[in-house]
Amino acid sequence: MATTIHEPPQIEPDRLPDHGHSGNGGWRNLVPADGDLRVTQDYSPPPSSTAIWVVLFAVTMMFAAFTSALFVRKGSSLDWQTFTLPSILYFNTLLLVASSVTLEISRRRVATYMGGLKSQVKSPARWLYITLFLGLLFVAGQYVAWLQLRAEGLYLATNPSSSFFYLLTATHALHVLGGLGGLIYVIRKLSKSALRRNQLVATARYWHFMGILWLYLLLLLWIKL
Amino acid sequence: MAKFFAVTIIIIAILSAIPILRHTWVAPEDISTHGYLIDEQMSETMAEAGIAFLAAQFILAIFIWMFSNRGRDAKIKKFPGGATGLVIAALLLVGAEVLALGVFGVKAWADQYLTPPSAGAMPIQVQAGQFAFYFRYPGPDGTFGATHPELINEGSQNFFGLDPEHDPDSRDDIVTAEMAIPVNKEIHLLMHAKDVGHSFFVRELRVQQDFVPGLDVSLHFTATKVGKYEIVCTQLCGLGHYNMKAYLYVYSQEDFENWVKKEQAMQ
Amino acid sequence: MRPKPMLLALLTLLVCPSMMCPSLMFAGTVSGKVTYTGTPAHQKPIDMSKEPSCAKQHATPITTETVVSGPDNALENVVVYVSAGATDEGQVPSQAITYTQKGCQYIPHVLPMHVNQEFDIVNDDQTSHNIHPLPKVNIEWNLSQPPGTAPYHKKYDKAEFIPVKCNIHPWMHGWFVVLKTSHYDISKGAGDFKLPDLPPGKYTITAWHEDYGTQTADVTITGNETKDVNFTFKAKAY
Amino acid sequence: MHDMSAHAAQHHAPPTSFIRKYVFSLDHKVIGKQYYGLALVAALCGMVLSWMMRIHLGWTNAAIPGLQLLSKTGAPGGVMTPEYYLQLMTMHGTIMVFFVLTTAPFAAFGNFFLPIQVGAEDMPFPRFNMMSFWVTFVAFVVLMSSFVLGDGPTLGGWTQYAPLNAVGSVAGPGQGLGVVLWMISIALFCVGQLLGALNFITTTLDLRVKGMSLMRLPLSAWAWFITSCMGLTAFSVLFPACILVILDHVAGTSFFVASNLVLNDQLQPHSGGSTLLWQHLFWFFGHPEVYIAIVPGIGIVSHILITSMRKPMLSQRVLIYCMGALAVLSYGVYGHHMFVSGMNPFSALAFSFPTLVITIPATIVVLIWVFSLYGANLRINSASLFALGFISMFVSGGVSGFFLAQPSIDIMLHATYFVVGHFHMVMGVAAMFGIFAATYFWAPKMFGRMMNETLGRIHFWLSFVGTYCIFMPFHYLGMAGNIRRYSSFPDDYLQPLIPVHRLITVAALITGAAQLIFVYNLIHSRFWGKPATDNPWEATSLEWSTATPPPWDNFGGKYPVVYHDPYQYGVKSSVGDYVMQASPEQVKTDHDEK
Repeated sequence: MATTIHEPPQIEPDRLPDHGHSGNGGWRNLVPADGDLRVTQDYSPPPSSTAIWVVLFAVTMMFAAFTSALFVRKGSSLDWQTFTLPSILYFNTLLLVASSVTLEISRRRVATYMGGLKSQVKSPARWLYITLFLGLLFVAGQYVAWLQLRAEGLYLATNPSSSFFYLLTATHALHVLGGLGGLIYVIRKLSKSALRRNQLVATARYWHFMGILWLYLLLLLWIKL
Repeated sequence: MAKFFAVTIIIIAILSAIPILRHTWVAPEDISTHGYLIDEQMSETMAEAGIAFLAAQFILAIFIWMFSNRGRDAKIKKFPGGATGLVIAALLLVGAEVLALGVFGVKAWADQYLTPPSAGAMPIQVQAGQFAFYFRYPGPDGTFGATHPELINEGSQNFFGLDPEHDPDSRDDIVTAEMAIPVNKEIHLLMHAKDVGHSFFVRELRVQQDFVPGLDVSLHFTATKVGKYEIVCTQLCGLGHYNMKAYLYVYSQEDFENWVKKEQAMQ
Repeated sequence: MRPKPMLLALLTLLVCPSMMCPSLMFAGTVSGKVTYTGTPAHQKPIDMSKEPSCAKQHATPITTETVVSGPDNALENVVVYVSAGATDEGQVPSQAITYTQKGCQYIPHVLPMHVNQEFDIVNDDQTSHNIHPLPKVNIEWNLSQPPGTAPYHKKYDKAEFIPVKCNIHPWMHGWFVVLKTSHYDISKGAGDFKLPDLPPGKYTITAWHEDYGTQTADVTITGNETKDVNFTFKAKAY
Repeated sequence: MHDMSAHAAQHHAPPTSFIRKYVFSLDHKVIGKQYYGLALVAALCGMVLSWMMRIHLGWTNAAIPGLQLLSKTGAPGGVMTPEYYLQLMTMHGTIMVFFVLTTAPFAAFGNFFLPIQVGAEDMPFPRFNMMSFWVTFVAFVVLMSSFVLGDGPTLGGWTQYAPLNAVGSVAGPGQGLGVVLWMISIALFCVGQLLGALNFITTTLDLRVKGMSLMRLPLSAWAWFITSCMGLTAFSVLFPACILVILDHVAGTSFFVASNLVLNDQLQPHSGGSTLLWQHLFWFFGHPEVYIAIVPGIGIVSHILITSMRKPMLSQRVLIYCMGALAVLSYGVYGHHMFVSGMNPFSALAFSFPTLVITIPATIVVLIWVFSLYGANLRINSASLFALGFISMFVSGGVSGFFLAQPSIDIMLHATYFVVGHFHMVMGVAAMFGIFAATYFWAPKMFGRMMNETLGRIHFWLSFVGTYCIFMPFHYLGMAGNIRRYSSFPDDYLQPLIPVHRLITVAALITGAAQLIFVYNLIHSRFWGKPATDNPWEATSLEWSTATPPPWDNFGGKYPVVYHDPYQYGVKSSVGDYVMQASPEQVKTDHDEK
């Protein structure tokens, strides 16, 4: 079979206790009390879908720290010089938003594809490639933005405002690159027909989060710089 | 073994309490107008914390004594009070204690930090640098000269970066390595950090405050007892931290004026 | 009986070309006096109460040594040296010199030395000192010296005027003057200095003071003579 | 991307090659042991450092033989210089807080036992788990390398206050390269712990076996779970903070260095940085870190006490809620480290109240422990002795918190030995006792051999009495106004206290030596100890229902099903006075929480 259809494991009610396996018995199911086993819904989410929220939380905390640093630093002295953001950033924003859309499309396609309705989907990977391309374009665009600032003589250490600009954009770009890695991984799995749905879902969540994070950063920089 | 352990705990608890009760090691006598609040707060807390400490250790020891190695078929009992009882007890006792301490604590804190210095307070600037304090009095003209960090030169004792050549205000500033204040007069201490973080601590004055580089903070206090006291740095500031100190002289009014004259002559 | 004079003569012949002979034949000397005009800044007394072990070594508090003046405007601690024209560059004097920390003071206040000349740093006090020279071209180091520990042996391989600080006692301040020549002297109490053993030639003599900067003078040594060169600095009131 | 190894995790093949088995192992049990080994090495380093510091504090001008080999400039002829004292002090603090108190109780035992206690085969992301250890290992190597690189380790203390940490080598030896290495090391450490937290959280939430509801998790598992949540929040804030400092050093930015700072008569080329910013960022991590060190201890000690008491705690839930409360509150109290730092005096009061309030859950925990002892049948052995010692220490160190929680009293006690005594007892010694208890309790399961009981008790007595002799006097010194972080006490005021310091030094040397007994016991028992049975303590939780030592997949391909609350003691069953979580046997009990 070309693809693996990943469905939640079905537990027959008459299943013997010692056949339960890890991954099951998560917080959703009722517990056997005093020896009689009363399993109602024996399914817990695959770890990756929990893990991705953990990752996103860590990333959020990190940027929260950077944000508070920015506010404190700006308030702590008068040496803050504002500058206008390179206009290419807005174009990059469009790219990232578009990439989120394309990823969502591909997620749907892959879902139907994996759902067995192959006839409806020619190549589910195409939209993934488009997303990947848009993502790379975004990072390249950010790089152009840095070049533009350098041309204006604004370097990392020139002024706290420029420091924070490079810091935030670079950190975000690195995380986007991480997301690109995830996309490549998904594409490889898909071509090997070894993709599991939650892998795609997790990657998608991460990617969308990168988009939202960028919108937030853009707003922050636009207000503060 | 268990009983021996129980006894050890009790002995340790008692031995730990003895120096406190006998006041073997206590802070030096308070010479400030606000210090008594802190001292009262201290002894109050000591009483409550001490009781909590002894009670906990004793009960622990007693239960260890009573309920250890009772043999395989000993009857397991449950504490009659149950968990809820304990939780409520803790909430009430500790809650009350916490509230009491917190509320009274505010008074002592507010007296030093939330009230501005009185108008007549005498301004003195203290600059902390690696690894010494230097003090500056405005001199007869009553104004501090402007400071120019780029002019700071410790070799020629220009610790504040004054520019007497162009700035008349700074010519009569009195810069000293020791701090002298008149007794029973409120002092408004303007704290400036020259390089890194330092702290200004006079045990007898019940005063401790960090210097914040880039941010000048101020303190106010009144000394009530003539004498010589030690000013120490309590914020790790580098290799000479252990040796960063100066002396505070509390003089009677006339002694203070003589001291000022003497220092003026040496400038 | 016979061989001895022979040997002596031989020895003289051998040694002559190298070092003794210039001084034997024409010992050119530059000497003079360093003075100042105007009124120098008041040297403030140093309060060492922070370091009792040092404070009690000085009956009357010592003052800063930025400007040390002698009788009739003599200026001390001025390093006078041949800045150009000398031929013996690179000859490192063998005798070791010491820089002593005593009574929370650097003795001497200004230590002139030859490039690559070894010098010892000694702590004579009952307290820890920290010696931190602040070079720009040489390698920076920062050492503490607890009481009773062995001296440090140090040297610098580039010519430079290096301010020296003690990171434990902020008032302690001194200078290392690292020179490319061995023809140097430091002005004494009467402001006098002496640069002996100069072979014939044109020389530039430079006088350096830590606060008043440098002055130069050109001299020509033709033979066995003593040239008199005086330097006069303008004192700063502050 | 983040679940690349999830599938492999649940069914990864038994390791074959030596490398895969022992070095780059994916097995959480091996990784746990690796963490334990790292912590052990780190603890010994930290202990030796504390010895040298204590000797120097007692006899300032004494030459410590061999010290000059460690650093010729730092200790000429073996006599410690002031800066070298501070450098050793910084390393002692950093090593102990990060590489011992965080790794041992949390990463080491958590890695080994959390998956087993929830009944899982392994962590969901074994590759991340492996990376987590090796990144931490590299972090340790980087930190230690600062002993030999540049002019030695940083002297800024484990809190690394700004701007001392950011102005560079002009501020003193070790403040250049030393600080950068410190920051890199800690940043790496954060990454390692974040990867660990990822695994711990997902393991607890998703990999529990059938029947293992959250309330049926053993208290130790709960402690590790709560700790991992704290670590996730704390380390993801410390990491960016370290990045900012590194930028201040290598890129010339001014995040923490204010304008017009003059060091060695040189005006610093920075402007406008905020000193307090670092303190806020650091303590937002720093205070939860204290609980990251102690909460696993609380859980482990409860777990061990219950087993030796032969009865459950008065209330499992209350203990869990209290640990949760400690975790949550710990983020609201960090400002009590900054009462006199120059921050707004009103915020000092704002931070003071939660700090006082946090004593309530702590008190409840202690009360539950103590009164659960009532009516117990306490089995005294090395493990339970250390667990009880933990309670005693936790109380002794805890009560001094009442003082430091109040800004007004902090004016007198801030930065004195009182603070040092406080945190050494409550997060240092107490946490160490937790680690020792855990070791004596779980070593049979980890290594398959019992540890020597006699040596264990000798170790306990020396440690218990010794640590009190060391750290109780610290409080007295503090009350007398003895400032911490002084490399010696030259001033007339502190002279009278020197005898106390010498007493402490002697106690410290003896107590430290006693720890070598433990190390010997550990190593000797590991190879020549008497073989352990599957369930030597007659305990109930899942780790005891599998083989000793557990097979590579923990339960030999069979998955336990949980029928009971974790602690069914004091009941009549076929095996004795307890029922294992995984046994379907029905017994009359009033403990089960439905």
